[in-house]
Amino acid sequence: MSDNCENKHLELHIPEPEWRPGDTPDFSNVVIPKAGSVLRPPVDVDAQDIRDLAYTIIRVLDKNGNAVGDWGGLLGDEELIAGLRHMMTLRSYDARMQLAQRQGKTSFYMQHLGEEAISCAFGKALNKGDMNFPTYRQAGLLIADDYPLVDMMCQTFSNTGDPLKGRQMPVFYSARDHGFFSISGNLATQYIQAVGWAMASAISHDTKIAAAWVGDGATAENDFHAALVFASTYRAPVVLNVVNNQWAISTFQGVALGESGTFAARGHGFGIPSLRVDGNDYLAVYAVAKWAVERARANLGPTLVEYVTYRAGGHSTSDDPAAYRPKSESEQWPLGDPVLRLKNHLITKGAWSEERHEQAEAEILEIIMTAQKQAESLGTLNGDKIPSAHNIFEDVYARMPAHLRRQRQQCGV
Amino acid sequence: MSDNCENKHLELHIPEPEWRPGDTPDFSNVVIPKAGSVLRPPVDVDAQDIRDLAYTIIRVLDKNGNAVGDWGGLLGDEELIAGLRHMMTLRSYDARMQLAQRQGKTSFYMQHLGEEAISCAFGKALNKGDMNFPTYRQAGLLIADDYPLVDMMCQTFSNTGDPLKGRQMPVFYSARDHGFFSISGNLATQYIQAVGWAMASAISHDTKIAAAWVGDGATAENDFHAALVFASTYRAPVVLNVVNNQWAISTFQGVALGESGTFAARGHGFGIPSLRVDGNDYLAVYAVAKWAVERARANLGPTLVEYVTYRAGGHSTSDDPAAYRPKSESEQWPLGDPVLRLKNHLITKGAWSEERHEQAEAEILEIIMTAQKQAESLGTLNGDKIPSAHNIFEDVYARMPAHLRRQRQQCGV
Amino acid sequence: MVQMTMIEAIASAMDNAMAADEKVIVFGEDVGFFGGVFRCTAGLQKKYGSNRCFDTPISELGIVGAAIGMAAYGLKPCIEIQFADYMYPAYDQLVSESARLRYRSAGQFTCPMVVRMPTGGGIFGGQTHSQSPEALFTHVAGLKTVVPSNPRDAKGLLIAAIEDPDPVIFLEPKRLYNGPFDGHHTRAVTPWKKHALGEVDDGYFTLPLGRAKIHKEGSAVTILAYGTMVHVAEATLVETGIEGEIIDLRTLSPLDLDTIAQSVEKTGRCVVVHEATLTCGFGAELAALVQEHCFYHLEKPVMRVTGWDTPYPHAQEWDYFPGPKRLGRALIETMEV
Amino acid sequence: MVQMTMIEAIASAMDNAMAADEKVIVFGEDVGFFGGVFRCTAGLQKKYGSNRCFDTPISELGIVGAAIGMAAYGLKPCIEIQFADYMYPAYDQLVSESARLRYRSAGQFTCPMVVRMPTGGGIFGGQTHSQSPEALFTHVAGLKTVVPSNPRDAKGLLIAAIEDPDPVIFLEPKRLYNGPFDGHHTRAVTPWKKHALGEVDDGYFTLPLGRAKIHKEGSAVTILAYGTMVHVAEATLVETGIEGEIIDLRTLSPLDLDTIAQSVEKTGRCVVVHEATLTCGFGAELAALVQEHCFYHLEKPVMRVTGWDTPYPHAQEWDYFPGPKRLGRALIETMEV
Ligand SMILES: Cc1ncc(C[n+]2csc(CCOP(=O)(O)OP(=O)(O)O)c2C)c(N)n1
Ligand SMILES: Cc1ncc(C[n+]2csc(CCOP(=O)(O)OP(=O)(O)O)c2C)c(N)n1
Ligand SMILES: [Mg+2]
Ligand SMILES: [Mg+2]
Repeated sequence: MSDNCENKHLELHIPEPEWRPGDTPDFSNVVIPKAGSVLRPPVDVDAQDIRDLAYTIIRVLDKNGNAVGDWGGLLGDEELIAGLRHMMTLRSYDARMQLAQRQGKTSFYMQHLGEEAISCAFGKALNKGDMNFPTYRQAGLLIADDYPLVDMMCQTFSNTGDPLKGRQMPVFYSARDHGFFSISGNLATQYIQAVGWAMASAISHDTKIAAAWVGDGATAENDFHAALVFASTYRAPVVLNVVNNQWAISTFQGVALGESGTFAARGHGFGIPSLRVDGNDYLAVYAVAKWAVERARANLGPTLVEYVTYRAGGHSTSDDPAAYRPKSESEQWPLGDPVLRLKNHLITKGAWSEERHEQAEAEILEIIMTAQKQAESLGTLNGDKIPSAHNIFEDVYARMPAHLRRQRQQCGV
Repeated sequence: MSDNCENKHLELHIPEPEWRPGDTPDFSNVVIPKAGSVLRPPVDVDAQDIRDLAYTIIRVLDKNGNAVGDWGGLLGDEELIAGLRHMMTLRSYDARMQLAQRQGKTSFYMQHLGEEAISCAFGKALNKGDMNFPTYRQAGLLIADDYPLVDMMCQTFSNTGDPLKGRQMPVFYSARDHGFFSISGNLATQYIQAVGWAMASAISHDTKIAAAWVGDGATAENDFHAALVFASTYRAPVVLNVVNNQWAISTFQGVALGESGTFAARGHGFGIPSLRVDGNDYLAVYAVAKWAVERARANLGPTLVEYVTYRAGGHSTSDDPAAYRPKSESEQWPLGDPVLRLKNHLITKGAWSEERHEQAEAEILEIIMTAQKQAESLGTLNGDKIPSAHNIFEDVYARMPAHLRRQRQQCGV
Repeated sequence: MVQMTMIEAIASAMDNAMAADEKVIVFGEDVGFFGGVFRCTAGLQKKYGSNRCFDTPISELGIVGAAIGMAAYGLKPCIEIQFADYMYPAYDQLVSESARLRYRSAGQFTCPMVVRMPTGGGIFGGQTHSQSPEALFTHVAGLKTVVPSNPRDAKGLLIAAIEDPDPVIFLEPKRLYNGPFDGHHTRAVTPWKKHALGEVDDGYFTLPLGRAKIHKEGSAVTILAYGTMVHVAEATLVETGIEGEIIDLRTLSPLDLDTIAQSVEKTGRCVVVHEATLTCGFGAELAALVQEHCFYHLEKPVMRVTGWDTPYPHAQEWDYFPGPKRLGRALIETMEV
Repeated sequence: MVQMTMIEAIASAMDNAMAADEKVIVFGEDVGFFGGVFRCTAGLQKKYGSNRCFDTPISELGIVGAAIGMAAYGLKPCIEIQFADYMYPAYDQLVSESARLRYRSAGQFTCPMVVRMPTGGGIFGGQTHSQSPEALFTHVAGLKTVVPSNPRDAKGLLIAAIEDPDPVIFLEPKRLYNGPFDGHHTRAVTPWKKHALGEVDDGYFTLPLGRAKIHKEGSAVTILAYGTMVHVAEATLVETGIEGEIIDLRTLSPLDLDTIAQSVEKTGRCVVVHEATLTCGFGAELAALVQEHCFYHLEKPVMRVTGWDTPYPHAQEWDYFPGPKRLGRALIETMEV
C-alpha cells in the first residue's frame, strides 16, 4: 500500500425525495412513455434482447381512453367490465374496512387505494391451481377470484367466522383454494418460497406456476436476492412481481432504488427478462402478466415485472402520510387513477356509461354492506365473539404434544 | 383465474458443468478477448455507458508476454518485480503450509494456487489506512503489504506467537495495521461490513476507502445483496470484488451464476459500474483495481470487479477435487498461470531472466524456511506450545463479566 | 427533571449521546425525516443532519452489517430494528459477527454498537409485532442484553449502552412506551407524564449495565421480572396482598446474579415471569440459576409464568399475555406451605 | 442388519425414504454429484437423478425458503445445511415461516420438511464449524428438534422426521459420524463398524420422535445427555465408577419429560451435559423442568456441564469441550451427601 494521501474528503450521499410536506410536487419532468409505444416481444425472447423493457413503461390506455399498441386487445368488453367491478369492489371494501377499524371493530387495516388494477388484473392471467405468494396489498387477487367477501371480513374482524381462527392480524389472508398463499407479516419472505413452489411444480412435471409479490421497499431484503438466484439457476416457472408504489411507509423509493434506474433492472444481473409496466392501467397489467405467465407455463423460466403505481393512501391505519409527503402528491401523480382510467376506456368504447357506473357503485356498496352485516353477526374484535382461546394451542403441530396439552389446561380451555 | 389446462409439463433445469472426472475438458469455444482490446473509460463514466465491460475480460498481457492497450503501463519494472516476488512468496508459503498441515502441525489449510495475482496486485492499489474485508483466499494482501510471514505462520499453527491467541482456525488472519479485516468463517458476511466501513469513512469526511471480497459461490448469500443495495443507495466509497475461480468446493460456478452471463453483471441492476478482468494477469488486476480505487477515492461511489481465474488446487486440505472435476481441467484453463505470465512479461521486457527467477525462488524458499523455523520454535497445534486456556475467556467482552470469571475458575486457568 | 414518556426518554438519550460524541450516529427504517414509526428518533435528523441520522433500505441485515463495519471503523452506531420480530434477517450478523469480532481478532477490531428494537405484545400486533426474542440474544456470548421498564431507566441505560465498548441489544417493551401497563388491558394506563418514574433528568446521565434493581421490597416471595412484567408483578402483588419482592433485572446479560440470590435466600420462594414462550426462554436460565445457587433456601420449586409455547395470536392476545391473573395463581401456589 | 457408520446410516435413511416416496427430495450445498462434504448424500443423485437430488447456490436462506415453498406445494424436502454454524442466514425462514405456516394458515398450508445439519465440536473446526445451536430451535414453537447419538437411531429417527407432517431440525453430531467419540481425544475411537449400535437394519424403519431412551440404567444419579455427550457420559461413569443412569434424549422438542422425571424421582440427583454455551442453553430448560417437576425428590441442585459462555476456540478445543473430566467432577459433587 502506498501512503499517498493528498485526497479530497469523502461525503456520504443520502437520497432525498424531491418534495416534503409544504412543497408543491411537480412531476412534469418525469418521462411517461406514450401508450402503445413499447413493442411486445415473443415470449421466448432472449433476456438480453429486451433490456430496454426494464427502463420504459409498458402502457395500453392512452389519455383519451383508447387502448393502443401491441399489448392491448386481449380482453373483451365483458371481461373488462368484470375487471372494473373487481377494482370498484376492492376500493369499496377497503373504504368500509378502513372505517370499521376507525370504529374499533378491528385493530388494523391496510388499503389498496390507487393500486387496485395490479392484483385485480394479475389474478385474471393465472389458471386454477397456480399459486400467488402475496403481500398485504394484493387482496384484488381474492376479489377477482370470487373469494367470499364475508370470509375476508371475518378474517379482518378476527371473529368466530375467521378462517384463520383469530390468529393473524387483519388482512393477512390465506386461501389455498383460491391460489392465495398465507401472508406473512415479515416482508419478502414469501418471495423465495414462491420460487420453491414453482420448482416443486417443475420437479413434479406439473403444469402449475407461481407468482411472487413484493413491494419496492422490500426488494432490499435478503429473500429477494435468494429468489432471483434460485429462479435464475433453476429456470423456475415463476412470475416475480415488484409493486413499486413509490413509498415504503415514510421512505421514498429512492432509498431502496439507489442508483439503479429501476427495480425491473435488478433482474438483468440474473439474466431474467424484466418488464416495467403502468400499474394503473388494467389492460397493460393484464397483458404483461399474461406474457410472463405464458413464459413460465412454457417452461421458459422466470420473468420480473415492476408495476409503476402510487400508494394514494396511508401505509396502514397506523400511518399518516401527511407527516412525510405533500398532501397533493397523490393527485399530481401522472399515471392517474386505475378505476377512472378503465371506466373512461369502457365509456369511450361505448361499453359503459356514467349511469351504469353509478349503478354499479351502488350495487357494490349494497353487496359489501350486506356482507359486512353478515360478518359482524359473527363478531368483531372489540366484541366477545372472537375465536376461542383453545385455538392458541392448535395447529402449532399436526398433533398437539404433551407440553402444549399441559399449557392448554393451565390456560383453562 | 381460468381453468385452461392444456399445457405441457414443466421440467426443472439443473445446471451441470461441462466436464466431470473422466471427461476431457476443452475450453476452445470459450471466447477470451484479446489483450488490450478493451478501452479504459474515465473514472467518472456513467455506469450505463460501460455495461459491456461486465461481459468482456479486461486483459493487458498478451500471449507473447507484452503489455498492450489502455490498461497497461501503470507499473515500472521494479514494481513488477516486487509483484512477481509477492506472488512467488505466496505460492511458496502455501506449499510449505499445505505440507505442514499434512505433517499434522495444524488442523487445516487453504491455498491460493492460480489466484495469486488478484490479492497481490490489488493490495498495491490501496493506500495506507484503507481497509480490506477479505475472504480466506486473499493472503496476498498481507504479503504485498509486508506483513511478517512469521506472524502468518504463528496464526496458522495456533501457537504461542499467534496474534489471534489460538482462537481462530488457520488462515483466518486479522491485521488491522495492514488494512486487513478479521476474516469470518461465515461466507460473505464481511461484504456488507465493508460497505458500512466505507460509509463511516464518508460520514467522517475521511479519505479512506474499503474493499470487499467474496467468491463466485458466495455471491448467492444475503450479504452480497445487502452490500449492493447499501453501496448503491449511499454511493459508498468501496470496491466490491468478486473472485470467480470457477468453483465453490465441488460446485461449478454455473450453479451460482444461473442465467446471468457474468457475476459482474449483477452490479448493473444497482447502477454500479461493473468490470470483468483477467484475474491471472497481474497488470490487468492492478489497472482495474487502481481505476476502481480512484473512483471510490474521488467520491464517485462503488465499483464491482469480477476477477476471472481458476482455483487450481483443492478447496482446502479437507478437499480432493479429483472427485468432482477432471484432473486436467486446471492445465487446460485458458488464462494461464499468473506467476508464469508476469515472469514471461518481465523476461520479454529484458527486466528479468530464468536465472534471476530461479535465484529468487531459492531466496524466497530460504526466507520462508527461516520464518517457519522461527514460527515452529513458538509451537505448532499438535505440540504443547499452544496459547493458554485463559484466552478462551478473554476478549469476549472488553471487561470480563462475573459469570465468565466464574467459568474461568472452573476451567482452572 | 422533566416528565417524559419512554419514547421521549429514549429520544433524549440519543439526543444527548449525539451531542456529546459526534461518533454516535443513528439509522434504520423510517428513523430519519419521519422520526421512526414509534417516534423514538423524532427530531434527530433535523438537529444533527442526515449525515448522522438517516433512513435505510428495508434490510435488517444491511442495517446491522453496515453498523458493524462502521463500529469497526470507529463510529458508534445506535441503530433501530423497527420491530424485534424483524431482527431475524440480521441474526447472522448479530451472532456470527458483532458478538465475536473482538474475540476472533484478539481485540484488533471491536464493535461498539447498540441495536434498539421494540419488543413484546399487548398491542394486538399478532405474531409479527409482538415477539420477545431476548433468549435468542442471551444465549450468545459476546452480546449484552438490556430491557428497561420505565423512562428513567430507559434513558440512563441507553446512554450507558451507547458508551459501552461492546454490542448491546436494547429491547424496548413497546407496551410501556406511554405508561406502566400492568396487564389490565381494559383499564386506562397512568401516563408516564403523571408517574414518578416518568421524571427524568433532561441531561446526560448513565445507569450501569449489569445491575438489577429492587423495584419493590418484600419478604414473602421473589419475583424476577423485566420490562412490562415489572408492572404486571406490581399489580399482582397489590391484588393478591402478597408481600413479594420484585426484582427488575434491567440487564439480562450480563446478569446480576448476586441481587437475585440475595433476595431468594431471604424469601425462599421464587417466581419468574416473562412474555416470551416458555421453553428455553430466559426464565429457564433464571430457574436453573436460582435452583443451583439457592437450592438449600428454596421452599418450593421456582415457577415460570410466561407466554405459551405457540406463536403469538392476534384475537386471543389476552389469553396469551401472562397477566396478573396467571401470575397471581402462580404466586399463591408458590406461597402454599 | 448391516454395520454402518452414522454417515452411511443417514445416507441409507434418505435412500429408503426416496425409494418409498417420490415426494422426498434432497438438496443443499455440494450434496449432489459430490455427495456432501461429509458424504451423507453419497449416491443419491446417481440413483434418483438430479431432479430429486441436486446442488444449490450458497444461500442457506434460499435452500430453506425454497424448501418451504416446495413443502407447501406437497413435496417433502430433506435439505442439508453444510454446518449448523451456517444456518443463521436461514434462521428467519425457519422461525418466522416454516414454524408458523400451519398455525397462521389454520392448517391450509403445511411444511413437512427436514433440515439436516452437522453440529458440535471436537474436530478443530473453530468457532464456525463447531457450534451446537439446538436451543435456538427448541425455543421456537412449531419446530421439532432431534439429535441422534448413534447410527441406528440416526436412521430410524431421520426416516421418522421425513415422514413427520411438520418441520424437523435434525442435528447430526459430526464427531460421531465415524464412531462413538467419548471425549478422550487422544484415544482412538472404536469405529461404528465394530460397535453394536452400528448394526442397522438395511431397510425402511422408523423410531418415534419425542421418546427418550435409557442408554444405561443406574440408580445413583441421572445424566441427561444427547448426541456426543451420551458417549462422554458413558465413559465418565466407567471412569468414576458411579452407578449413574444415562438418558439419551434423542428428541429435544417435543421432550420426553416422563422418562426424565421417572429417572430423577428414582435417583434424586441430576446432571445435565451439553456442548453448547451454558447461558440459555437447552440445559437451562432441562434444569428448570427437573427442579419444577421433581423438586421434592432432589437431594442436590441440578448441575449443568456445558461449553463455556464464549465462542468456540480453535487451539484450546479440549479446554472448551465438556469432556469426562469435567462431567466427572460434577457427578462427584452431585453425589456428595
Ligand atoms: C422484515 C421486515 N422488516 C420491516 C417490516 C416493517 N414494515 C412493514 S411494511 C414496511 C414497508 C414496506 O414497503 P414496500 O415494500 O414498498 O410495500 P408497500 O407497503 O409500499 O406496499 C415496513 C418497513 C416488516 N414487516 N418486515
Ligand atoms: C454461510 C456459509 N455457508 C457455507 C459455508 C461452507 N463453505 C465454505 S467455503 C465454501 C465455498 C465457497 O466458494 P466461493 O465463494 O466460490 O469461494 P472459493 O472457495 O472458491 O474461494 C462453502 C460452501 C460457509 N463457510 N459459510
Ligand atoms: Mg412501496
Ligand atoms: Mg469460487
